[in-house]
Amino acid sequence: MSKQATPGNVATAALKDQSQERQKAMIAEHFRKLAEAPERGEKCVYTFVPGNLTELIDSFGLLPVLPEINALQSGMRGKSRDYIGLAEKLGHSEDVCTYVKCDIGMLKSGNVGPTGERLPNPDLLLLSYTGCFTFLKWFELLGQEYNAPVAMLHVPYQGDGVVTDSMRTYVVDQLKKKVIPALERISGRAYDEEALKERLARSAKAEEDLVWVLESAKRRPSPIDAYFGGVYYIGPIFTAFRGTQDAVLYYRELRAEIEGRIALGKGPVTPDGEIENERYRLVVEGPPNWTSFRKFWQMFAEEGAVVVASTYTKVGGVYDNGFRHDPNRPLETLADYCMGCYTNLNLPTRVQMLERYVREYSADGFLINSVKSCNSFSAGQLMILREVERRTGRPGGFIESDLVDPRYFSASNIKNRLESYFQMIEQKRAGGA
Amino acid sequence: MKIDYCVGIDLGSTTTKAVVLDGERRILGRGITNSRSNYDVACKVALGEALINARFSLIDGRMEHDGVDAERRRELLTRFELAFREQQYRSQLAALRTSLHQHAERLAMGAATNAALERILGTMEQETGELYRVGASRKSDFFRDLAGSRYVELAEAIARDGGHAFDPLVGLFDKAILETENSTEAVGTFESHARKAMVQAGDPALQRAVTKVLSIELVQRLGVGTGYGRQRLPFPEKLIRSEILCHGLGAHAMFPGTRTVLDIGGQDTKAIQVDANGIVTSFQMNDRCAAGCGRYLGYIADEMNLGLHELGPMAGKSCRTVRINSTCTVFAGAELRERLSLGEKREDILAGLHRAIILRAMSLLARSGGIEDEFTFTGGVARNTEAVKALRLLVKENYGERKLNISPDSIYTGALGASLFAWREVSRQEAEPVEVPA
Amino acid sequence: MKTNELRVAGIDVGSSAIKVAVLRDRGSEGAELVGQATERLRRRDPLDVVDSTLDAALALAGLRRDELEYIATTGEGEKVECRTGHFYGMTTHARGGLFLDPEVRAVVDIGALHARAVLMDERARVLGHRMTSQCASGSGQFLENICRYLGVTIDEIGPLSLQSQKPETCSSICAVLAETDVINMVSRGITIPDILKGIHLSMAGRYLKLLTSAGARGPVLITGGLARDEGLRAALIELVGEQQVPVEIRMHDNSPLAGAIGAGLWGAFRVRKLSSRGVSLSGSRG
Amino acid sequence: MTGLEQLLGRAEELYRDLRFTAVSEWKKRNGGLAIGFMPVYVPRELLHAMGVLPVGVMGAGDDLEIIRGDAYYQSYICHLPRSTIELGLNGALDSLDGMLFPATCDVIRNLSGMWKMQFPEKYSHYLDVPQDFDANVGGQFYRRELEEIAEELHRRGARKLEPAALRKSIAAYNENRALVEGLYSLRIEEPWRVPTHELYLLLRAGNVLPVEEHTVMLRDYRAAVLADEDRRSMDQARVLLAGSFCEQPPLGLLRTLERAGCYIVDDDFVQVHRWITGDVRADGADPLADLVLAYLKQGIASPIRYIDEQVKGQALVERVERSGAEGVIFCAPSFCDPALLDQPMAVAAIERAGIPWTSFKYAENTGQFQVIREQAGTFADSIKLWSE
Ligand SMILES: Nc1ncnc2c1ncn2[C@@H]1O[C@H](COP(=O)(O)OP(=O)(O)O)[C@@H](O)[C@H]1O
Ligand SMILES: Nc1ncnc2c1ncn2[C@@H]1O[C@H](COP(=O)(O)OP(=O)(O)O)[C@@H](O)[C@H]1O
Ligand code: SF4
Ligand code: SF4
Ligand code: SF4
Repeated sequence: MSKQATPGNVATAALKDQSQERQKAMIAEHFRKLAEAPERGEKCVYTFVPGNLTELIDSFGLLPVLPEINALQSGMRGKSRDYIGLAEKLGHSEDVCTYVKCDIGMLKSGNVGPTGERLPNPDLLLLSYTGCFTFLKWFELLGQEYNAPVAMLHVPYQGDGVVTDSMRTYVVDQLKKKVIPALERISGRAYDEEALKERLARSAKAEEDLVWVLESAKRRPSPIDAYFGGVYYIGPIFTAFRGTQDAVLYYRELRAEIEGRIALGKGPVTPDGEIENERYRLVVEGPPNWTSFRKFWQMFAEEGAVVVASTYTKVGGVYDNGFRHDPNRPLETLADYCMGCYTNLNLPTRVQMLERYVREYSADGFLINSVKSCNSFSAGQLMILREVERRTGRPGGFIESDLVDPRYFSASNIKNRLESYFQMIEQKRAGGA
Repeated sequence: MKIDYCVGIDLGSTTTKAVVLDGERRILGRGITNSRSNYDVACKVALGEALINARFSLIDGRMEHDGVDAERRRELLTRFELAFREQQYRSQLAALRTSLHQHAERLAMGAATNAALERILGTMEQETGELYRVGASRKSDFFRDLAGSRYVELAEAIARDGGHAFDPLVGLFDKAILETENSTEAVGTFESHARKAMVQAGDPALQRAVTKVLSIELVQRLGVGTGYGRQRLPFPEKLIRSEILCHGLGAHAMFPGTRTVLDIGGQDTKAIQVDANGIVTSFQMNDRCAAGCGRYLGYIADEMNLGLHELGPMAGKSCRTVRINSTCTVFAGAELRERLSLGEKREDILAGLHRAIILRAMSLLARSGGIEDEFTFTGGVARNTEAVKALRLLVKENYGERKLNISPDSIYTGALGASLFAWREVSRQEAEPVEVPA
Repeated sequence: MKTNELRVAGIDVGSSAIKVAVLRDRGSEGAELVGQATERLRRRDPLDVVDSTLDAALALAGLRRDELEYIATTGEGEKVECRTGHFYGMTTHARGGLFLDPEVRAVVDIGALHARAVLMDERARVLGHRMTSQCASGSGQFLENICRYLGVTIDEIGPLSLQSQKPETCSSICAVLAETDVINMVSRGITIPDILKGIHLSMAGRYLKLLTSAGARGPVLITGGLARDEGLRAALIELVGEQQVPVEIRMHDNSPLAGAIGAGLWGAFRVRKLSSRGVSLSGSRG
Repeated sequence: MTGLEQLLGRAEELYRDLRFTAVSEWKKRNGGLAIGFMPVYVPRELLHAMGVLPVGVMGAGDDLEIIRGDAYYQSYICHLPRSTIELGLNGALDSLDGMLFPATCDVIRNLSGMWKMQFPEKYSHYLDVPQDFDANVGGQFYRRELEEIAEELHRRGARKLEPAALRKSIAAYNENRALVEGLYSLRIEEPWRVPTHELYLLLRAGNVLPVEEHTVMLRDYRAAVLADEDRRSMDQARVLLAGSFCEQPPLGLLRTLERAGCYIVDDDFVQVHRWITGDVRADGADPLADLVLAYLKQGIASPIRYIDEQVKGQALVERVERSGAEGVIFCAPSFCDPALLDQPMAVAAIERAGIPWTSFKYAENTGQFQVIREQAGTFADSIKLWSE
């Protein structure tokens, strides 16, 4: 595995916790399995992070590949500029989501994954289309590239802020009539509900610990950074591991470590050392930038700014409102999970969630990182900003960048805005006192 | 005698502004110069100009103290200032001449070029007196613009007569002006110009006051910097403040009732909301596209061969505003030509351009939280009457009656804010003297 | 006059200059450029400059206006009164490019405000093209502005850029913000050649992207005003090598005239085509 | 003034009227609800059957100055939602009793939530049309979705949804659709008779007029152009314009294309008129089921629909053949994800078929057309110079 290949590595530069070692090993193992899959005759399913059906896929003995994660990793490894450039040369518009272009560029450059090993071609494209219309196009594109079958799972949007029976029935119907048969076809195995249930039970356990970890940020000082650090914590739940024993162990370990930090009254660990003086507590909305992830984090850490809650860490599932995978209603619970992911919530619900975070996590303010790529996140964020500001009375900040397109990360511009924002909070405090 | 002051410097993309504040937080002087590639020099020149301005007001004060009546003071001071500026101009022109000849020599351009240069410079020198006659109008206060436009005109005339090719002459100027404006020596010193100007003005009361003021020592306590080139400002990091905060605080100091501030500078537009204490509560800036900022007007002025301050009045003559949707700065010239060729009138197009700029600003304002009472318009573009007119109209249409503050000194708002921060820093350091910055 | 010969003029009304080409066209036996003139606009009304430029070119060709069979305009030339017909920019640059260098199957036309990559076949039929958008970043005008800041004349840009040792990348997408970037660079002590080369490289990157996304291969001719800029050409060639793009960048002394030449040639083409159908164009001139 | 001029004048007036006076007048006369809908498709028949006036809201074109709309959207989001918000905020949509936001893209989806927050007193609903086209799966879901909407509208004062009324409405829209289709066919045969900027205005009129009135307008227009002796054929290139299905190009752009030498012989404008191909069954026992089925089985290929097991772009190639277009112009709004993500696949299909194409982007308020004119002109030149 190359040096900066995984998120795990960045964090361990400062402190090698056991949980991080475990995560690293899990990821390495997964990519090794993927690389070997063609030889060993193992089949793999490409699918998306929000609303991913990892437990179901795993119960068929199939391996998941998540193109979003590959794109993110390409961004972190400094490859995305070339990949995106290549895709644009091939006729993809400058205006559209760079995850897609990054993935297409990677595919056209030999499909070498984050660990330097070649990724297997998909045997099935599971288009679990949750929270983002771009997914649709993405897999239509991949479908043409690989000539692979596509299984469509249309996950209805919570347009009115609720999940209705009709919506649930629709998803379960599709699972039964479309998705499961497709998985059966390519795996050659029959659907095994018991196997699924076992995995769902393990998911619930891991989810319990994950929520505990994320909520530990309610303390002062917060022992974790729930955004920059948070993206590492959600890794195993997001990606290929939910429902595995590895994930259960990872979160148990992580929880123990955080408990240790709390006992010592310590703040979060960053790549540049520990934050000793928590000066600003922030809630962040929107995905981070991956191409300058470390620089981006630094801009916060240097100022003693700690993110105590973030919405991005909920795109792979919102658990802190009580939802857990329920082995007793296997398909229904999968449906509820899919429909409950953050980007599948309507804007009023997103505002409520942010408002709650600002209050429950005693934040000094909240900040939006608006990414050019993602309309699903970004369209409406300016209104979210004003609404949350109005409801909480805490100052909001707004910065713009992109997920993996380095052309849209202007360090000086972001720093300028962040500095002004922090100085504003500071001034407001001084004025208020 | 000795006066302590703090200075705030706003290094903008177009202009560099300095405000000098005494211990009572009173404005002693303001200075402005065009920004240039040598940031150090830009700051020094702006500060120098502010100190000159400070001394002018001290001279005025002195004369008042000596019992000279207001009418006479105004007259004397105008004469003195013009004479002073004339001296400054001559000194810069001399530096420019040297530089031009050096470049011509280096490029081995030959005798014809030298002759052409002398024709141009000779004329310019001759005209200097007229340029600074009482009541004469000037295109700009910056040497670069003043000398530049005249030089180009004269070069064009020479080219028309077949005396010398145009492009190389302009090329020489572009090189020489860079050198001239990046040297602090070229402007000369206050004292030497003042002494000459004092003699030129030839009035005993004035001479007494000038001599007196020349003996006053102005002592800088601290300087705080802000502005576009903030990452590279010649100030220690601790003494740099964000532009947003400076504009907020500056506007508050000028108009304590201000709640919303709009600043349109050369390359950026900022909409800022402040509370009753001048504390910024939210702000918005234009993103990575500079469309619709002040520089846009600069291009237009160049294209029409007008001075910046002539744009507004010309647009003011329009009775039919043309709709313009694109404000890409670089396309400004092309858009203008296209519209002209479609038969639209210059003033109507100009009115449309101004409205387009303000429309963009309205979006940012809306984004930052709307327009509250009172509303202050700052930055260079606030000097443009047509921009102000368009703003008034749109504010009224969309937000109803709002008190709109505009000061002739609005371009100094950021620098004023910075100078206030400088005094705050002085007080802070006095409170905890251990933390003196390096 | 040879029987099969047509005398035509092409007028390229650009945003920064008027370019005129006068040609003698002998159909399948080829054509010859017999007169040309370029006049920078310098803020004058283009229509005022057209006449004098056309006359200058005609004088060189030893022809009178009424001896011309076709006056073709291109660029912003739709309003030129003396025209017989108008052709659009990419059509004419393709034709002009092919005339100047019969081996090329693509041109990249770089003018004051826009850049475009045009693909064609062996008869100069346009097969595809890509153009820069409404944003003026990376155009000739942009380069001119930067030069004013640097105290460099247009003709010096190329030679200076060639001297660069360590080009400085220019990050701004926007041409206006780039001005500040450039000032910033000067303040950091970056040399003028390095700045210019940096800008050339970033411009070249854009143009190359246009070319590759249009699908260009083989020899490509630079046309338009910026073809005069050797620094830009060098940067393009350098990037082509670096990115291993399968094109070969070429230049011709008359590249800036390509639009005018192409317009003239298409004019002759139309005359022949129409006369083969028995249509005469005489009298259609204003 | 001739009848044709009058008719077109009326259509243009409706198009330019950003305050939707036609809608408030209709309400004064009829007293029913008026419900706005965003592009691309809603089942207008259902609304009509309940006495509701469906009103297509397609942004605000190039006439409206955006003052507050930009406060809701970053620069890298298309223009349509900001002008729609602007219309909402300046009271232009006050005559509407609610809004439907069909599942088109993430922008419109999120706009539905913004609408709820901004105008809490009004009905606003995200219409989640299925991407599963199985009658027993997606069909069931869609039916429940429509029933819910009908119930909610009834609660808010609309007539109850009755099968008989629905059947009549289906018939009314069938007739209207056939007339639209007829004009499209006429344009294919004789493009000089039906200039696109006129046809476009007629389509837009259908956004605000009750279907019966619109049908009359279409019929009158057809008769008038067929009788117009002054319309003559010119030497222009025939092109298909693809990608403008949501945010609409400004009228100036269409005129620019026509002036630059193009006959537009097929397009994607105001697609709600053409979304369903052919007739919806109007005499079935369960007309709601027929409406759902038409959506599932008779819908056109569009970037906003998931295309199952078909070669992407094939439908476009077929349209080119049907319309006799000599080339395709991809003309999409800037930042329009569905259109722009689809484009490479469509281009691939077009290229495989050897059809020339070009592309550019616009915003509904684009004011400068030089670049577009150059491109379209060159495209038309290349087709024209080498025709025969
Ligand atoms: N006298 C004037 N009359 C009209 N406009 C002016 C005048 N002086 C400056 N401006 C405008 O102000 C802009 C510069 O504003 P400024 O606030 O100095 O910008 P920056 O801080 O970016 O240097 C110029 O681009 C010009 O449009
Ligand atoms: N020697 C040169 N080096 C660099 N740029 C040049 C040179 N000569 C001309 N140019 C540039 O070429 C541009 C004009 O190109 P042209 O194709 O004539 O444009 P247009 O047709 O729009 O007028 C100008 O912007 C000018 O700066
Ligand atoms: S648009 Fe957003 S959610 Fe969709 S693929 Fe791109 S980044 Fe992911
Ligand atoms: S060049 Fe024009 S459109 Fe492009 S970013 Fe700059 S100001 Fe904006
Ligand atoms: S124009 Fe495109 S991106 Fe914008 S709302 Fe319509 S479909 Fe969505």
